[in-house]
Amino acid sequence: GHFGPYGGVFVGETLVHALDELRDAYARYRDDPEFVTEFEYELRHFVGRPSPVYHARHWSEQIGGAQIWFKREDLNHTGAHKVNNCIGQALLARRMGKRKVIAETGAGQHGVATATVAARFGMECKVFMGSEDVRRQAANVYRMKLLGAEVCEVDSGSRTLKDAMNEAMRHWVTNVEDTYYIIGTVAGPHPYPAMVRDFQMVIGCEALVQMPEAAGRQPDVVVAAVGGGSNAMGIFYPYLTHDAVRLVGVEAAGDGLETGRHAASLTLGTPGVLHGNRTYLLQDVHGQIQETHSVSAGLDYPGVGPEHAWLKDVGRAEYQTVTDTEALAAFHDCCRLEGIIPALESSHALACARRMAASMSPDQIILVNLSGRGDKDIHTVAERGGIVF
Amino acid sequence: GHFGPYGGVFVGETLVHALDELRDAYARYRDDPEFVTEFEYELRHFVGRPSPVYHARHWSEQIGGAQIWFKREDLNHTGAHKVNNCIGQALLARRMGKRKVIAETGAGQHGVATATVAARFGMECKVFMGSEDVRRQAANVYRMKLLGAEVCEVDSGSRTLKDAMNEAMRHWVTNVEDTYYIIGTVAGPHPYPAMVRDFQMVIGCEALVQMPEAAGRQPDVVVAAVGGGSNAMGIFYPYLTHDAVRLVGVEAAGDGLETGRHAASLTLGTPGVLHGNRTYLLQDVHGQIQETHSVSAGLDYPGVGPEHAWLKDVGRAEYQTVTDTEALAAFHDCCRLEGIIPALESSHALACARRMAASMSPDQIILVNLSGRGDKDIHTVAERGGIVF
Amino acid sequence: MSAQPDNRIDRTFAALRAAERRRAALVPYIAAGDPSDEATVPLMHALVANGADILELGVPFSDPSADGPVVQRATQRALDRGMNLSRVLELVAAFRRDDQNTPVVLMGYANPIERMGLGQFAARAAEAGVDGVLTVDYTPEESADYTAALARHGIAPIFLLAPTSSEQRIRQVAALARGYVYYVSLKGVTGAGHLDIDDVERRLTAIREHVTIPVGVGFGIRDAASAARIGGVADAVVIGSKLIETIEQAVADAAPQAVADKAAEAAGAWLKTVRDAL
Amino acid sequence: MSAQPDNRIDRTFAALRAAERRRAALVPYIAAGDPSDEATVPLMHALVANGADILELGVPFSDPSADGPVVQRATQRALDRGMNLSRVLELVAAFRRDDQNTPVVLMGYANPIERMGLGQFAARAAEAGVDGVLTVDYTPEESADYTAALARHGIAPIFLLAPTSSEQRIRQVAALARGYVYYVSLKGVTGAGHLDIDDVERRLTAIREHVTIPVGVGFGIRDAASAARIGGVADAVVIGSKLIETIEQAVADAAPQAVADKAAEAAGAWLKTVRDAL
Repeated sequence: GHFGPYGGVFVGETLVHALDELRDAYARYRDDPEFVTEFEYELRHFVGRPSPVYHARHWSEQIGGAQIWFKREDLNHTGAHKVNNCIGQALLARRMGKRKVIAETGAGQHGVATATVAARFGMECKVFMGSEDVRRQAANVYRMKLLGAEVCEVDSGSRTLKDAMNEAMRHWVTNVEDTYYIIGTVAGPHPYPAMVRDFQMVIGCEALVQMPEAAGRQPDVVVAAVGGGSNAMGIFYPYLTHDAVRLVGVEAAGDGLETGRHAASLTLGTPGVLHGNRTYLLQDVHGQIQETHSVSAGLDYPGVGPEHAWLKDVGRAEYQTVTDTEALAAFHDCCRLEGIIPALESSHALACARRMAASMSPDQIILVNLSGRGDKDIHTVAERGGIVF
Repeated sequence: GHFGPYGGVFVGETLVHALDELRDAYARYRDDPEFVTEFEYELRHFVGRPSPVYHARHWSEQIGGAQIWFKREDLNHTGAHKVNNCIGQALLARRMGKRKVIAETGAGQHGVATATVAARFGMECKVFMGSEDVRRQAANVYRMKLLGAEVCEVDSGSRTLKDAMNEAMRHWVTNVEDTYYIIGTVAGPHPYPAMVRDFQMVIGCEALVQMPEAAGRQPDVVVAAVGGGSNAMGIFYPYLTHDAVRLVGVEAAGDGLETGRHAASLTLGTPGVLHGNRTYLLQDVHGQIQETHSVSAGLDYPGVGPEHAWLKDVGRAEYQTVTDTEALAAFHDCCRLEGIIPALESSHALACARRMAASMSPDQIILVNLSGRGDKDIHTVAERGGIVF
Repeated sequence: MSAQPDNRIDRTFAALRAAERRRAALVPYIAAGDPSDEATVPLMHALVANGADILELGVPFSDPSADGPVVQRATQRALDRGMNLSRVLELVAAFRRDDQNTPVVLMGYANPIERMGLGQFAARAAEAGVDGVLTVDYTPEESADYTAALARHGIAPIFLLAPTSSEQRIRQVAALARGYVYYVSLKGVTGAGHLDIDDVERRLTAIREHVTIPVGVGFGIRDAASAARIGGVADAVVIGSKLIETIEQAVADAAPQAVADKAAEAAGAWLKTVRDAL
Repeated sequence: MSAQPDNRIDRTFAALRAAERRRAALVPYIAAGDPSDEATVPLMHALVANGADILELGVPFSDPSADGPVVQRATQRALDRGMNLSRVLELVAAFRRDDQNTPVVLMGYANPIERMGLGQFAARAAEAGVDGVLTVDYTPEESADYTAALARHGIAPIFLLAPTSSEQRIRQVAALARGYVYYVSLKGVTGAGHLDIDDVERRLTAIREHVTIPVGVGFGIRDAASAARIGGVADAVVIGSKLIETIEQAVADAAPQAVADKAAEAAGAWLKTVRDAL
């Protein structure tokens, strides 16, 4: 359950048994042919996989450097990579005899993905969400309700993601016999980080096959945004053994690293323990977790998956940062030059790719994990531009 | 250019030359291997085709009759079948040397799809939209602008779709030398109805291959919603020669056929001439086109593609109707039981499938064209439920 | 088959050709029922009194996609007051009670005509005293039944030609058209476009290689001067949008009972300035 | 390795065991810095004066995911006023100036401790007079460095056990834990759960097969009666949420300068009722 010094199981004793159960179940089913077949069937028929790779020719030409390709996770059912993992965990929960799933959500994306798979598999679903987020993300709240999920408003603390996570954890402890907690990223106590990565690595496995077919060879660089880090681990993992491929994770620099208003845990954080694992954290001198900032709700997280922490330390992946402003510029480029509205999370990866491409040659290739579509973000972008609707 | 007595070219002389040009260009390129290859490449890498077929097992079990399958056009880039056609026409426009495209839009879906492909291919794009619709569909207006399109507000008449169409037509006449008009459905003057059908028939061609693979055989019934009718023609056309497969188009009965507030042109309309072709129309005794009503903006059209008119007359396809209330019930079923939020257009097809499935046997198969996702419709559904956000 | 010899349109053009000082026919367009049902017949008479040679009467249609904003506004106002094809025919009949000579041409869209039925429409139109019909969206290809029905009742089918019309197209129209042919700008919605008189003249020359009946021109005419320039090259000058705007302005603040008089007076006065310039 | 013989926790339990009338230890929990920094030490003394045998002092953490709403509110208030681990140690040292006997146990999360550094923390805690530490999210598997550091300074690592803890788990904890073991309900966030005394007794029996040090129980205790029932089966009774609520109510309308006194008075009075029932 460790990645070098990172990862592990840092939870109260009340959750240990549930995590043991989960670890055993996952070990049993991860290579079970029937499980794998069912997972792959759902990815194909429900999610719409494989997602294609796409040559952003127009944009690449404009930049005048490396060729930029996208891995189109935005085309997945529910609009992002999140659903891959939710399906895997829901199938596992079913095999474990759990008829109820819970999840926490900030902007609502993981909540919608969880509600979606719960509906698909006929499971009861509760999604914990801070009451402040409920107010700000009314459309996603309504989506979850349409999908039959109960949205549990959390009124404690700052009434946002962190409090929703705490509350989900509490609910899980109290109902652990019949309830499965679907964590949405490669964080949390073991086995979550490895399991979520495994469910997401279909992204990289597909790319490994698709890039030689579509582009003639593997990319020189693979770029992905990192909040918790599941889309990045999903595309990085199958490339880890391809030494010639540079792996670049992109953290949110928010208003700028120098302002303190950012979410760059790998770049400026220090190791610590949060949400069940040891990893890089943004924390103060007293070990209190700091508030983060990013225009992208999905990157607005003070920790990061422990495997990224390890990949950083051993140097197999490198981590760069992109400010809100740079991400928004890439967002607009992608809309106008490629006809794809990218998620603000993915826009961070795009901005980094643009920066790198400019100093590379036109026969080189950068593959960006376009982890999600940006329809969910257009209100945020509009607000930034002074537009209200 | 005719389907029996329907179709044809009913336009002012000022458009005749442009339509001749278009007809010739389409005749030249439709079977051109390079054109076909490029079209298919875009469908694969940009749109994300093939879209899967999906067994709605949960819902089928609950109904207890035929097995319902979905053709998942909701997974396409931009969220509906519309984009297939827009790509085909944009590629054609490029070959015709036209660097500008225009379109009209009501709820904004065809406008977004057109703006999307225009961005993709670096074309200038104007989308005509009634000022009343601009107000109601602010999010889609903003999407189009993000994609670089100019949204032209139309202040005449009822300030909705019809007026936007008139204005687009006028703009085309005035700028026909360098401008291509992307019509979004299987209506309009020849060659549009046949051409749009051809660009959409990838839906049915894929299903013909996928159903035997996934379900073991072809469906007994294919069901699709009909507004203008492009998603229905797209899935019907390849099945026309499969005599054993019943083809069912579903029109919007709105508040109920008896109320007069509906959009059932094939069911209650009479032949006439509108928007460049002869077809079934909802019109008064004086030949004025009537206002229509449907909870689904995409079905809220007083005409219908001329090929549907012909299929109805010759009996190869049958046309049923579904009320707003029935469509909404199917919408909610699909959300809650399958984890898929369907477009309200598609929900009409779903409701019809449910009705038919109930009296069929569990070893029979109904294939529904799930033409689009319903994220665009959740505000409408919420409003109906008395929820505002 | 040629139009019947006693068709008023043919007689009008013949008279103009035979006149000592040849001039183009003046063809004003108004929307039937605008500014009001009652105003239409007086307005028609006023136009004739002030020099109109032929009257074009717009038949309101709910979806006038070939019309510019001014004509659309006019036909929409008429529609809103309940105007329809049957009533237009009644208005023509009413006009005919006092005017047996001035040709009346209906201008509109196919659907109201089809709804009435081609045969019934042609019969009723002839009975009312209609002389020609210009149906914007009947292309020659789709016109066989339509022209046959009109011919049976001696009504001239009038067709459009545009700058983009091919020679083949001109021939096709030449074979079908009766009365006159209406040449429109490519900027071809009503009321739009700017006037390039040399270009118009070149086009008319090309058209006249095949079309033996008169050719009218109907765009870019905003005043007496432009009417005169067009009149120098065309057989007929059609005036629509500017006339409608004149009427609009005249009745803008009028009391209901004064509308018909004000419209007739203003339209007549303005038309006279055009006629005087021809 | 066993805890150093002079550990105050061991001495406290030894004294209770040796008493004529054996009773369970009373272990109140308060959050350091709540209701205020200045109130904490007086509050600790008041609790001791009213019968507390061991004091549990909560170390505020920004993400207290194992705490129920009452404890979370209390630690959040403390955080908002700037409480942190260093300051908690200073409070313990201040308490020790007047009380050399009552054991003090810190209860909190791993991250503030890791941030200070395990070695430094253990040294400073020992110097301040801390006797035991319960770190909620240090599982036995992840505790090697932590327990070694505490052991070097004679501080007892206190661990949790739950109804779902396996026999293997109980053995694992038995091998590591010093001072006492804290048995919590599966409804295991602080302040939650209802009391099934027979079930608790069965669990304690199973735990005691492997755990030789005292076993405390800390949930479902809302009043003197429930404390007495738990005290009948457990070696220690931990009381947290109800005590914090009592303090909250006492200081709700208090003037700032009166907060410390009101908190100490109310907490002491309530704790006395519990102690009297044991």
